[in-house]
Amino acid sequence: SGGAADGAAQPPESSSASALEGSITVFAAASLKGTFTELADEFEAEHPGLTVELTFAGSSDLVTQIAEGAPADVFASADENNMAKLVDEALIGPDAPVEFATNVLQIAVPPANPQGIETLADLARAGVAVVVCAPQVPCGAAAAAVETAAGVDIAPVSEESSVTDVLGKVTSGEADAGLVYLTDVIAAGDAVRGIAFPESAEAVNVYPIAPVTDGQNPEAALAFIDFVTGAEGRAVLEAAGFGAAP
Amino acid sequence: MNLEFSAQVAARGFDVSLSIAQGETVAVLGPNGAGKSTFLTVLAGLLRPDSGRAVLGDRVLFELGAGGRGRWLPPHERGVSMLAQDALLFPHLSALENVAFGPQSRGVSRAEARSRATAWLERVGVSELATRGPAQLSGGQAQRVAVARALASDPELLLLDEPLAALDVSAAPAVRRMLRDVLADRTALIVTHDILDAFTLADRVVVLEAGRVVDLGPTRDVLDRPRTPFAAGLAALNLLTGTVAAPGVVRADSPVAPGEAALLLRARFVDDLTAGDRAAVCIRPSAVTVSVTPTTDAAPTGPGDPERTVLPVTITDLEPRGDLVRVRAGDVAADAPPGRVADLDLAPGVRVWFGVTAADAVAYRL
Amino acid sequence: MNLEFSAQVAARGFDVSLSIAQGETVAVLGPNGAGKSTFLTVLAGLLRPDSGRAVLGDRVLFELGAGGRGRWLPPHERGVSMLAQDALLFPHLSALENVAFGPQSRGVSRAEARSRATAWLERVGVSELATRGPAQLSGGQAQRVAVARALASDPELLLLDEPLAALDVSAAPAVRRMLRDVLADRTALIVTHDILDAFTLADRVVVLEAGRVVDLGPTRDVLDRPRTPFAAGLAALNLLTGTVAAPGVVRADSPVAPGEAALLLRARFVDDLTAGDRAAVCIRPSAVTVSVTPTTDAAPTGPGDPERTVLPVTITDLEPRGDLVRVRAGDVAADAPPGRVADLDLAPGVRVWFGVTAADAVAYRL
Amino acid sequence: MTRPIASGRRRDRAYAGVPGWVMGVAAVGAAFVLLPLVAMVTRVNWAEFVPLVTSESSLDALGLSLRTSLTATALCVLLGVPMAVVLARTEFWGQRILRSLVLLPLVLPPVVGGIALLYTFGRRGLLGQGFEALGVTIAFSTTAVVLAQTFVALPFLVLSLEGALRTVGTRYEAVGATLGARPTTVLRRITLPLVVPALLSGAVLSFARALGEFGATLAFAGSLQGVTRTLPLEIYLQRETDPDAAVALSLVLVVVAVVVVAAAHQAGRSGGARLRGSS
Amino acid sequence: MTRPIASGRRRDRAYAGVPGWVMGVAAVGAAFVLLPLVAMVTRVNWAEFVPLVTSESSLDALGLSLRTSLTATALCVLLGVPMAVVLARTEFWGQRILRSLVLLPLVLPPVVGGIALLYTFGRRGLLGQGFEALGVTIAFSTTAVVLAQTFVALPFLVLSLEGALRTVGTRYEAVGATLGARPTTVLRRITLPLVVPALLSGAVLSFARALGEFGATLAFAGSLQGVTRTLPLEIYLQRETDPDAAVALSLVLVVVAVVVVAAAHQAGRSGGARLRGSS
Ligand SMILES: Nc1ncnc2c1ncn2[C@@H]1O[C@H](COP(=O)(O)OP(=O)(O)OP(=O)(O)O)[C@@H](O)[C@H]1O
Ligand SMILES: Nc1ncnc2c1ncn2[C@@H]1O[C@H](COP(=O)(O)OP(=O)(O)OP(=O)(O)O)[C@@H](O)[C@H]1O
Ligand code: MOO
Ligand SMILES: [Mg+2]
Ligand SMILES: [Mg+2]
Repeated sequence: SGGAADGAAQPPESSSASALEGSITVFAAASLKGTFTELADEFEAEHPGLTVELTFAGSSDLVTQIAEGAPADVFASADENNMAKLVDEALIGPDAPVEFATNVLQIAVPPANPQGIETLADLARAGVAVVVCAPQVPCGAAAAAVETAAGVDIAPVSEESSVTDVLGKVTSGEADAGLVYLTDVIAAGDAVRGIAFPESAEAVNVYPIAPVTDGQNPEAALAFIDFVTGAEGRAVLEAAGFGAAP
Repeated sequence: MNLEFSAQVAARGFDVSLSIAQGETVAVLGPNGAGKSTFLTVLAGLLRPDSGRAVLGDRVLFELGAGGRGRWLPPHERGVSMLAQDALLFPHLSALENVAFGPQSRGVSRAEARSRATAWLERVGVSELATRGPAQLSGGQAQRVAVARALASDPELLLLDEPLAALDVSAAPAVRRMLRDVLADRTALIVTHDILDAFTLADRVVVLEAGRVVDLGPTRDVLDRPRTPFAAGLAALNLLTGTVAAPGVVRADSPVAPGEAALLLRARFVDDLTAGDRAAVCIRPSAVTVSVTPTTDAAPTGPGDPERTVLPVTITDLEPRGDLVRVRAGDVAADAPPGRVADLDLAPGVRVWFGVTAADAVAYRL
Repeated sequence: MNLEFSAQVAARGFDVSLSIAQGETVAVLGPNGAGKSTFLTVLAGLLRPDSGRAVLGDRVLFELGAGGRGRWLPPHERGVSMLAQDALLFPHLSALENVAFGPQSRGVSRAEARSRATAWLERVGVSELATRGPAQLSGGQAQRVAVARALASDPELLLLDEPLAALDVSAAPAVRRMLRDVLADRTALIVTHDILDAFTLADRVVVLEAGRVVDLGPTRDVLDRPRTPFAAGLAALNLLTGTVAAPGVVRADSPVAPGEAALLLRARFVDDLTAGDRAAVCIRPSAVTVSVTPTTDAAPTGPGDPERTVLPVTITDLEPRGDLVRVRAGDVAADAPPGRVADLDLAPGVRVWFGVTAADAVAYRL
Repeated sequence: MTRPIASGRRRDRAYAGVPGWVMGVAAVGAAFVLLPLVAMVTRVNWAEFVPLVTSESSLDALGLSLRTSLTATALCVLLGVPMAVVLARTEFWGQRILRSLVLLPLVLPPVVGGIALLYTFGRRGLLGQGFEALGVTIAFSTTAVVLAQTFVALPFLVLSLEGALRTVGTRYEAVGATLGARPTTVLRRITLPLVVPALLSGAVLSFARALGEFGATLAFAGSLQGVTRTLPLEIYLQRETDPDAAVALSLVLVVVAVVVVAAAHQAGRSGGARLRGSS
Repeated sequence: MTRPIASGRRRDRAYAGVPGWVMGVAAVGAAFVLLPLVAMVTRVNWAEFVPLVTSESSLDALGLSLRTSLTATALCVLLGVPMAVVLARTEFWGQRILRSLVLLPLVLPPVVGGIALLYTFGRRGLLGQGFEALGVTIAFSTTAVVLAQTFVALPFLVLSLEGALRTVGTRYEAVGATLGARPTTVLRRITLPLVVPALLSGAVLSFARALGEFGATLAFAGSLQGVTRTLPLEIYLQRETDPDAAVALSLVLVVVAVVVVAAAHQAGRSGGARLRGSS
């Protein structure tokens, strides 16, 4: 297995790997759907006795559900705020969360780029229909941060509740530009064109992952987290556009 | 099952008390809006009176104090079946299923209920329509099925609201005959506008007007010796009321024609009446002769009793009816052959004299 | 507006052709399910016949070929107003608004429509109910409002389906009189089960049976000289059919009682009939005498014509009706005073002889 | 025509005839609907409630929701009444399929409905280009919110009204026609008054659905305070930071809905009182 | 009782009396509902369609959606019929408020409804603790999906049925009672058969709403393949990666809904045929 090089220092891993069985349930942010589906398949292939059940939803939905008793073993959040809520609820150990990926904003424009957008400042031009996330959601907070950093004041035509909705407005040609994550631009393929901008470094979004304290299969949960943070995990995440954990 | 009934419904000005003996059939007569349907709906348990009490056999149907509180038996526990004024056949059931509904509801098996229903449809003469839906029936056909349905539920008290009104003349006698057999030993109330129903089917009649009982008694008494204009009209009799002036003479309450002096009616007294008593005088239209002069030139065809009354009247209407013409003058009417009507040139507005012998004018206590 | 009508509705076995002259009122008679309501609904435009043609004045109401294609005027353009068998008052409008609906629909102002409606309610005698909703009316009251509504729309052709069936005896004469005035100069069809309506209101009658016209003619002809059992029943006349055997003698088609030889009826011929012609013999029940022996011991009270027919029959039914009892024996009936019925001990099943003089038995061409 | 049961004036007069076990099951059903509301109320942080509910963004959202929902309801009535009449009173080829298709906005997940609306009225949509040429932009405007709400709410009005029209039948309409009333008069003076209760409850259903509409609005109209961010969108955003705050705001939505629905029923009751006496 | 219009056997026989302008407006309304569907169809990538639709996760989601929606519809009928009967046939204090409250699941944004259900049946919920003690966990199971769907779909059944019950009135029930039928018999043999068309269309509405239910399911039941991830949730997830794929999957939902609705209408047509002849 690919983890053998790092894992040499941890002898129990290989023995427990063969003992892993049953199932674990992973609650992951919706933006992780593509990567985690792939990772779960690979992880299952490595551990034939184990099945990985995946639940995807907005991070805050997942937090509410876990708080209300949803049977989760692992929680992978798209931001640190939501992870902190579960730590407050004592459903996740204070030191348990591990940062496993980062994401940065890009400007998404329709492939034809009708307004000729090239920089963040272009988004402030009159007559350009820009959509961003609302400040209440992580991508909106990030957008606000880059605006401040660049000294640009964007007047959006809409402040969406999620990145998906921003992307939807751009792919449908409804908006001339939107601020979304790099991973979204990659996932959307030919439907949009991504434009990187330097100020994006001011608002790096961090993805933490952690086992849930009252999970049914803590051993397997830890193994899955190791797998995600390990080399294979990083390869898959990088292919999707995620950056390495800081 | 004898019935004791008394109930008040203020909103309709209804206040009726009545008792009916076991097995008796009572005809309910009265003008439109008199409260006949109200009476039946209260008995059936579909309308809750303001106050009153009804007992059928030893079962209390309702017993309501002034506040409307008290005992109240729901319709399905009363053993009272009602045929409403509109047929109200269940639209989703066939004619047969409509009739079978009652027996089945009272616990009879499906097969048995259907065979009883078939028998009843036969008796009302529409057995060939058994499988039709109500929407595919004519008005009269629907009414017959409704009659069968009410009878098939075999109630202890049967309420019929104008059961024969929509039937044609060719069907009515047969259904009437059937009803007479069925009602013979049954406690029943039947609302009708047809005097023939009252005579054929009922032991007694009750006449309602404006929500009150105005007349009550054995059919023949009420209809042969009517005490109200309504009963007289129903029996097609002329009714005049007044005060006994002398033996054989009644002073009419109102002159028949306005502007005339009070009229003295010569009549045959059948009750013991003395001067000052209130009396009703009843005359068959066929016993009234019409003439254009106040003399007795239109001699009666009956026994030549010289003692007769002559009423000065103005014709208001002529009604041809087969071999006779009914000549109406306000509340009184005479029947005359068409030939005589033509001879005398009778027409509305013409002033004539109605003559009647004392033998044909029956006076009795009011 | 004279009317030419001819239509077929296969599903109901309906096939009727008729023409009506301008201003004529025709009564439609027939047993339940004969197609009377169907006739009216087709004319009103509520039911599309399979084929047929109708022209009112110079307006083609419909003209449908065998395929059902062709011209078809929607109801509101026909100038035909119909009073259906159920009153069908609009439940959301008051009595007055119901009546005002027609005039308003034809473009009359609201105020004018209401004043016309008030006048019509007055004429049918329910003006005090003007503001009531249909649910607060008794059956007969609703029917009167419906009559007023149909009349108020002032149609060129008026269709009335049993307009008087739900009216009480005290109201019926007044409404009938009103209808007679209204129908005097109006083209109208009126379905009725009441012979009095036919006599009072109609110029001609048409008798339907099983969807076909079986009799048609001036009211008096059809009802005094009935040619069908239905018309005879409606007119309360005995009808016997047969073949002329000799002058003054008709051989009856069927023996009145089963198992008897063919009967020879002595009758007064009013048409020119020769031996072998089909003939109808019509006898009023009041002209029939009842005796318990085949002799003439029950001598008629009329002119002592020695030439009489005696029919051996078995009583099927006794119907008391006021001052007479109708003694029925199958299709024939006699009227007898109650005293005589008691004297002779008459009851269903008793074998008796009905006697009738040749003068009272009217024979005419069938 | 005498129907004494329905016309009893005092409430305790009418004979009801509802079996006891039906009442029991109905109580279970009511509890199932009401308990979650109770649970919601118990979770409200009342100290925060007033400031949250009276914040500028909340009031903006509430005002926008009421305006757009009422407009959408009006549009539903305008378009839906004719649709219901046509479905109930005529027969034509393909009618049955059409009736099923009219139901579709119900079954479509609202977000997908919003996407479909984008494909239609969006800048690059089926009709959008035409609108664009006319200088009309629907996207990101309050108009888009109304369209989204109308789209999801229309089936409610059409279906409840069509059912009522079929139940009422055509007998009174036929009488009206023979009295000389043109089809439009019959519709206005007979058909519609007869179904007033159903029309009202259909309108109430539409209004409620429009008021709660979220997904289609989000996908089609966007979410900008005062322009397109209705109360449900506001609630959704609040939820990101504080689910309990979202619940508090939802209570406002519930109260608004109850008030509007009760008012409509009140209106229906007095307007339809005479009618109901006869039903 | 003769109502020839409704009973014309051939379709071109009955006199319709629908004004022309009504047809015109109805066509506009139909276009408004149908155009977005057309727009959706034009965007489907047919090459990808079959593999996408027949993928394991899609089939799982479809199967789960059908099972849960049908169960939820059955529950709606079971609870909703008694509720409608009680609301239509009895009068009691607070009834009007109760009727408005029953509407609430309609107006509540589904996600909030899901949260309210969590507050009720969740681990820390009103009833959840009781269930927990019994060892029953409702949230995040297929049961939770059914409950969420029932919660949002119940008002549809109750409201359409209540309207129909009021319209039909109590006259036939009264006749049945005088013929000796107990309230339960009256309910079974008269009341319910008379409202079969409304019951069917109410059930169809409920089914459609349950089939399209998304927000409450997501919040209350989660999104686990084969257990709680219904077709709308699957569509939602697809949209994260590929909006066009989501649209393709939505088409499947639409087709399923049309088939079920058409089948129900067919059943209603034959079952209610005799009845309709009389309406
Ligand atoms: N639902 C009602 N509410 C109030 N008043 C009513 C109601 N139904 C009937 N009435 C009134 O009550 C009175 C009695 O009506 P009812 O129906 O008992 O008369 P009826 O004798 O049956 O008349 P008909 O011969 O016309 O059928 C009438 O004046 C009528 O207008
Ligand atoms: N909707 C219908 N579909 C099929 N057949 C029908 C329908 N309505 C009535 N019929 C049948 O058509 C025939 C004629 O019915 P119609 O209603 O015209 O009779 P009618 O002469 O008015 O009878 P009534 O005196 O009972 O009112 C009857 O046999 C009846 O059963
Ligand atoms: O929690 Mo997300 O990935 O912003 O939907
Ligand atoms: Mg009555
Ligand atoms: Mg008829």
